[in-house]
Amino acid sequence: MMSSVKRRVAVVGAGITLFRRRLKETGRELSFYAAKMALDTAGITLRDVDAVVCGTAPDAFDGVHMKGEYLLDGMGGHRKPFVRVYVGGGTGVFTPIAAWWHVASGHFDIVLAVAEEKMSSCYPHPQKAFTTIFDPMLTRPLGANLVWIFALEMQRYMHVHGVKKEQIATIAVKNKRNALDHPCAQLAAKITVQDVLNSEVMVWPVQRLDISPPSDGAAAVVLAAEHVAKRLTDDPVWIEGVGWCLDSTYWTNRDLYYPKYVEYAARMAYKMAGIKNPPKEIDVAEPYDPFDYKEAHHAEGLMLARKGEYLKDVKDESDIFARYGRDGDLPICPSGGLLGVGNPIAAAGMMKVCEIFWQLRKEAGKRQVKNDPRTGVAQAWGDLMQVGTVVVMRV
Amino acid sequence: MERRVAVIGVGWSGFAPQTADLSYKELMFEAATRAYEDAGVDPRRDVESFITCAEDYWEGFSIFDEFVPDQLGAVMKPTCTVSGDGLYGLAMAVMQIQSGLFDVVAVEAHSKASDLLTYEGVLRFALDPIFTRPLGWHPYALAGLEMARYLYDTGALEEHCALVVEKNRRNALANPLASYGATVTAEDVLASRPLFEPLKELDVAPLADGCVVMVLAAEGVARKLTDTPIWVLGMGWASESIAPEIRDWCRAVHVELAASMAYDMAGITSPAKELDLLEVDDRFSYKELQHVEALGVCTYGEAARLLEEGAFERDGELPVNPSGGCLGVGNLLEVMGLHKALEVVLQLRGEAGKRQVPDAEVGLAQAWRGLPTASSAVVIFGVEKEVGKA
Amino acid sequence: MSRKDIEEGRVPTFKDKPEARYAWAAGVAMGRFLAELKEGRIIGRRCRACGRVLVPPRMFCEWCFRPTDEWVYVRDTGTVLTYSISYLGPAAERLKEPVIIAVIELDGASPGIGILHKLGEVKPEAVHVGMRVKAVWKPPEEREGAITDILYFKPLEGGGGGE
Amino acid sequence: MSVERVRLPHEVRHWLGDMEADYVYTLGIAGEKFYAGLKEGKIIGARCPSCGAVWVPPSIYCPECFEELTEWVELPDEGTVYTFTVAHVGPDGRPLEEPVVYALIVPDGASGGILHKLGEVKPGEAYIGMRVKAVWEDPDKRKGAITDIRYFRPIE
Repeated sequence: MMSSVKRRVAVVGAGITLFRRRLKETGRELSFYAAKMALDTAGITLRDVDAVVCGTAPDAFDGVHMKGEYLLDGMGGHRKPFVRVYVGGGTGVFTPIAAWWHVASGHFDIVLAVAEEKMSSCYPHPQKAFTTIFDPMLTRPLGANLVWIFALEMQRYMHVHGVKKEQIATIAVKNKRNALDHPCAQLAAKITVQDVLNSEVMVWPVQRLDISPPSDGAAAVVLAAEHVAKRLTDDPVWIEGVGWCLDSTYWTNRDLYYPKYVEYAARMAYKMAGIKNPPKEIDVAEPYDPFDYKEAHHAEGLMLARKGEYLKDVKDESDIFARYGRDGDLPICPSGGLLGVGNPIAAAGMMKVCEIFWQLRKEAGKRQVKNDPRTGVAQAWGDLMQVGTVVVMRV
Repeated sequence: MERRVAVIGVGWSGFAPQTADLSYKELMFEAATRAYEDAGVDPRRDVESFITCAEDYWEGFSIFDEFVPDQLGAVMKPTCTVSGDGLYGLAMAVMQIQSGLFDVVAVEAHSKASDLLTYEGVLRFALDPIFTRPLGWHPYALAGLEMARYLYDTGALEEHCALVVEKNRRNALANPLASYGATVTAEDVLASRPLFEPLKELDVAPLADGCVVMVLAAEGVARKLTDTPIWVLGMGWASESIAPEIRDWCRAVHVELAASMAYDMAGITSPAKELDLLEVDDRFSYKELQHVEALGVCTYGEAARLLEEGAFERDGELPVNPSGGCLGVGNLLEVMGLHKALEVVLQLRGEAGKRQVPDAEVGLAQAWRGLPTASSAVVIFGVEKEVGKA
Repeated sequence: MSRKDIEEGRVPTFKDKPEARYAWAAGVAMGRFLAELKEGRIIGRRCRACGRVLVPPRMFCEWCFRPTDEWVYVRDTGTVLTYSISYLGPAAERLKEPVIIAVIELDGASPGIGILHKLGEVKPEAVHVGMRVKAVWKPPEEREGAITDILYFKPLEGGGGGE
Repeated sequence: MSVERVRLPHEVRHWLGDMEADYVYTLGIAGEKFYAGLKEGKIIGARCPSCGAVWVPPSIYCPECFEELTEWVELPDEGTVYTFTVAHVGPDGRPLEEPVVYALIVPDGASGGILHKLGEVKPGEAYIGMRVKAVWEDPDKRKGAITDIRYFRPIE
């Protein structure tokens, strides 16, 4: 496996829209803005694009069956090879992975990858759509809502490792504060650990400020084969590792304290990128953070910290910034993450890939991390706490 | 330049108007078991990546991906969903192998249409909610509009479309996987209930359940595992906007583009001569004629005449849908294309029984994504002796 | 743009609701599981290759990729593996009384093999990982072959706590 | 393959459910322009600065050039039938009492077209290439919806 990847693939452009709870634009229009921005920054037009890959999560959000087909002309797919890939919440990072194999296989030189979500169409709240992610015979009859399963996972993580809510809340503080510098952010704020702990209890141990908000938005990247990338830009950002892994449907038959599937996905990507010691070799990371505990969970799955130890030395806000702030030991979610920028599912994952692209190009402005990053990793997660998707990028 | 990729195992299950005794998981498990047995692989050890093709509203789940790994042997492996026809999944698998990432990949697609009580309601939900859905039309109205313009531009007649139904339902009688084999005459079709004139009830393929799993492998592995690899010589896919207003209603441009990509890859310059059989999407009778033309085996307007002359019969010059097509086997939702690929593989292996096309060496499978889309995929398969050609 | 903008008609919209209804075939494994619930029993499947007893049952073992071999009744008592206290209903509406949910490893199933259900007859603050619980069933005449034939799990008397 | 199957009819079991929820779609930038236009009795398209096409229904991007479209253009409410069908079936799949003619009408000068009903014409009399004109709802009854055009009728 992975013995013979020969063709190098680079990211050469990225685009993103505002992330907001409700936007007036249709999903096709949001897709267009993100795609157009990505093409513009790559210095190309749609005519140069050989194929389009679409990423978007449940049809039940936008309220359109075969949503990829609906979005396709806004994504630039009219009269092009166009395909939609889908791994639940992991889709945003998986979309550039699929675009990567389009190029790496030798079939295409320039591929546009676009991710979109318009969660406000489901009314009054997308939770109604979320309930249909559950098994209709086993879970839906119990009156399940989406937060249930994450609360169960968070509890298990805290229980096994003895991690405290106060420690986990520092992640929300960090990411919402980081997002103050993101021009597209929906929920940037200066908050404290106490604010998180005092916020409304949703599904204990998950409270209001532990969660990223539903959102509308789109994001896009342009991928190019080496010979084209070098022609288009002096600063290509190479995709050097891709990995993904799906665990069993039967999540009540697995121990939720550790996302082994993220570890497997990371191992696949690291092996391809030749990374042997992730915390030493990775300079900036965007693990998926739809809930604050997920950043810790996923950083451990990415082997950036040992199991249960991501927050070992983090007692308060100053600790988290010292360890994982933009000028910390290992900057984590400098974008502001889903907690701060917002969570239009697939677009949020793609936002993380865009962020690593900008960070490695030193184009992140006020969000720029201070450690002269050469290697970054973006990761997303989804389905029934089941899938990990990982991309390693380098300059 | 690219690594060569072959189909080394195929498996199927279901293929009936309903499969009430099996859950979709059990249906998939049966097809997967057959495919791995056929390929001689252990999925837990040998298959490195899995692709499933599904759309949420067909299934009744959001994120159907969640419910697929266990019954495919895919747990804790690279596994993903392609929201598209099985042929798209197959194309993704080929690229995963050609990128150098994997040597062996499995592709699955299925229809559990019998789980879905409101097929037409779900189809309506695929229409653009801003410009198309507010009209309050049944989605088949778009097929009626397209058929009318297609007949107008090409000069083909409703009678020709009826002949497609007659041929495919008759072909289906020789196919054990076909649910809708029947001796229906063109007159019967013409006399059937009008839906959206010129479209009539018997011009529409009825739904069926089924599941297909295929195992693909890179050349080196394929040669070790099988004596009868069926090579993927070419593949292509393309889309046009979902907006019905901006399409060409006679030509299936998406099929033309997909075919041209596939022919380029396969080095095919004269498809009518180089292809031995076609399995094309005939969800509506007129689509068979339109798709055959879009594939470039004849010009627009010629398919009706060739059909009349018997060229598309199983023993004709260029057999089209020897399986019985969608009209005879059923509308199989996302396994439509993978079923067509299965038929081509069986034909090229010489395992098609009573419906065997003699000396078939190169075959093409094409699937459209159905209403209201203008998206299609094409895959061309060949037997061993095609090495030089590809 | 806010929800009010939509509700007060300041933003033009199109409203719709899909017609999307299903009758999923339960199949061999879930069909039997549901039928057994109606009888007040919980059934799993054993895979002889890995030895695991799987609940909910399936006709295939996802680790070994082979058919599972036999039906096995498991007990309606078990241990809480993880739990949470939900103040939200299925459409994100606020609940007055929270619902306590848990993953419960059933006695007789393999270690770590749990099912999702509710807990009852217990105060939220008394719930803990490792708690021993027992199913409270609907009266037989009200059962319909559904996961809700079990009303909830309650603390097992004398079951004690601890890990 | 499973080692066991369901054989007896009464052991076949189904579970009922749905994926039905309420949806509210914002019309988007182009959709708002189009429907606001209908309310005023106008058919609005969007002109592509690159290829010059005037797309109807309008879009904020040219599907062919992928240029952003910001010029909104009023189109004539007369055009040509590009294709039509005689509908015998309603949206729910049930037979209609009277057949209705649906058509794609291309307003003069437009790329794309408008899907709508034909009126004041018998099903057997419609033809491709027929010249038609919009019959508008009374101004005070218009709602900014596709029904602000009642139907298209033949000219002459």
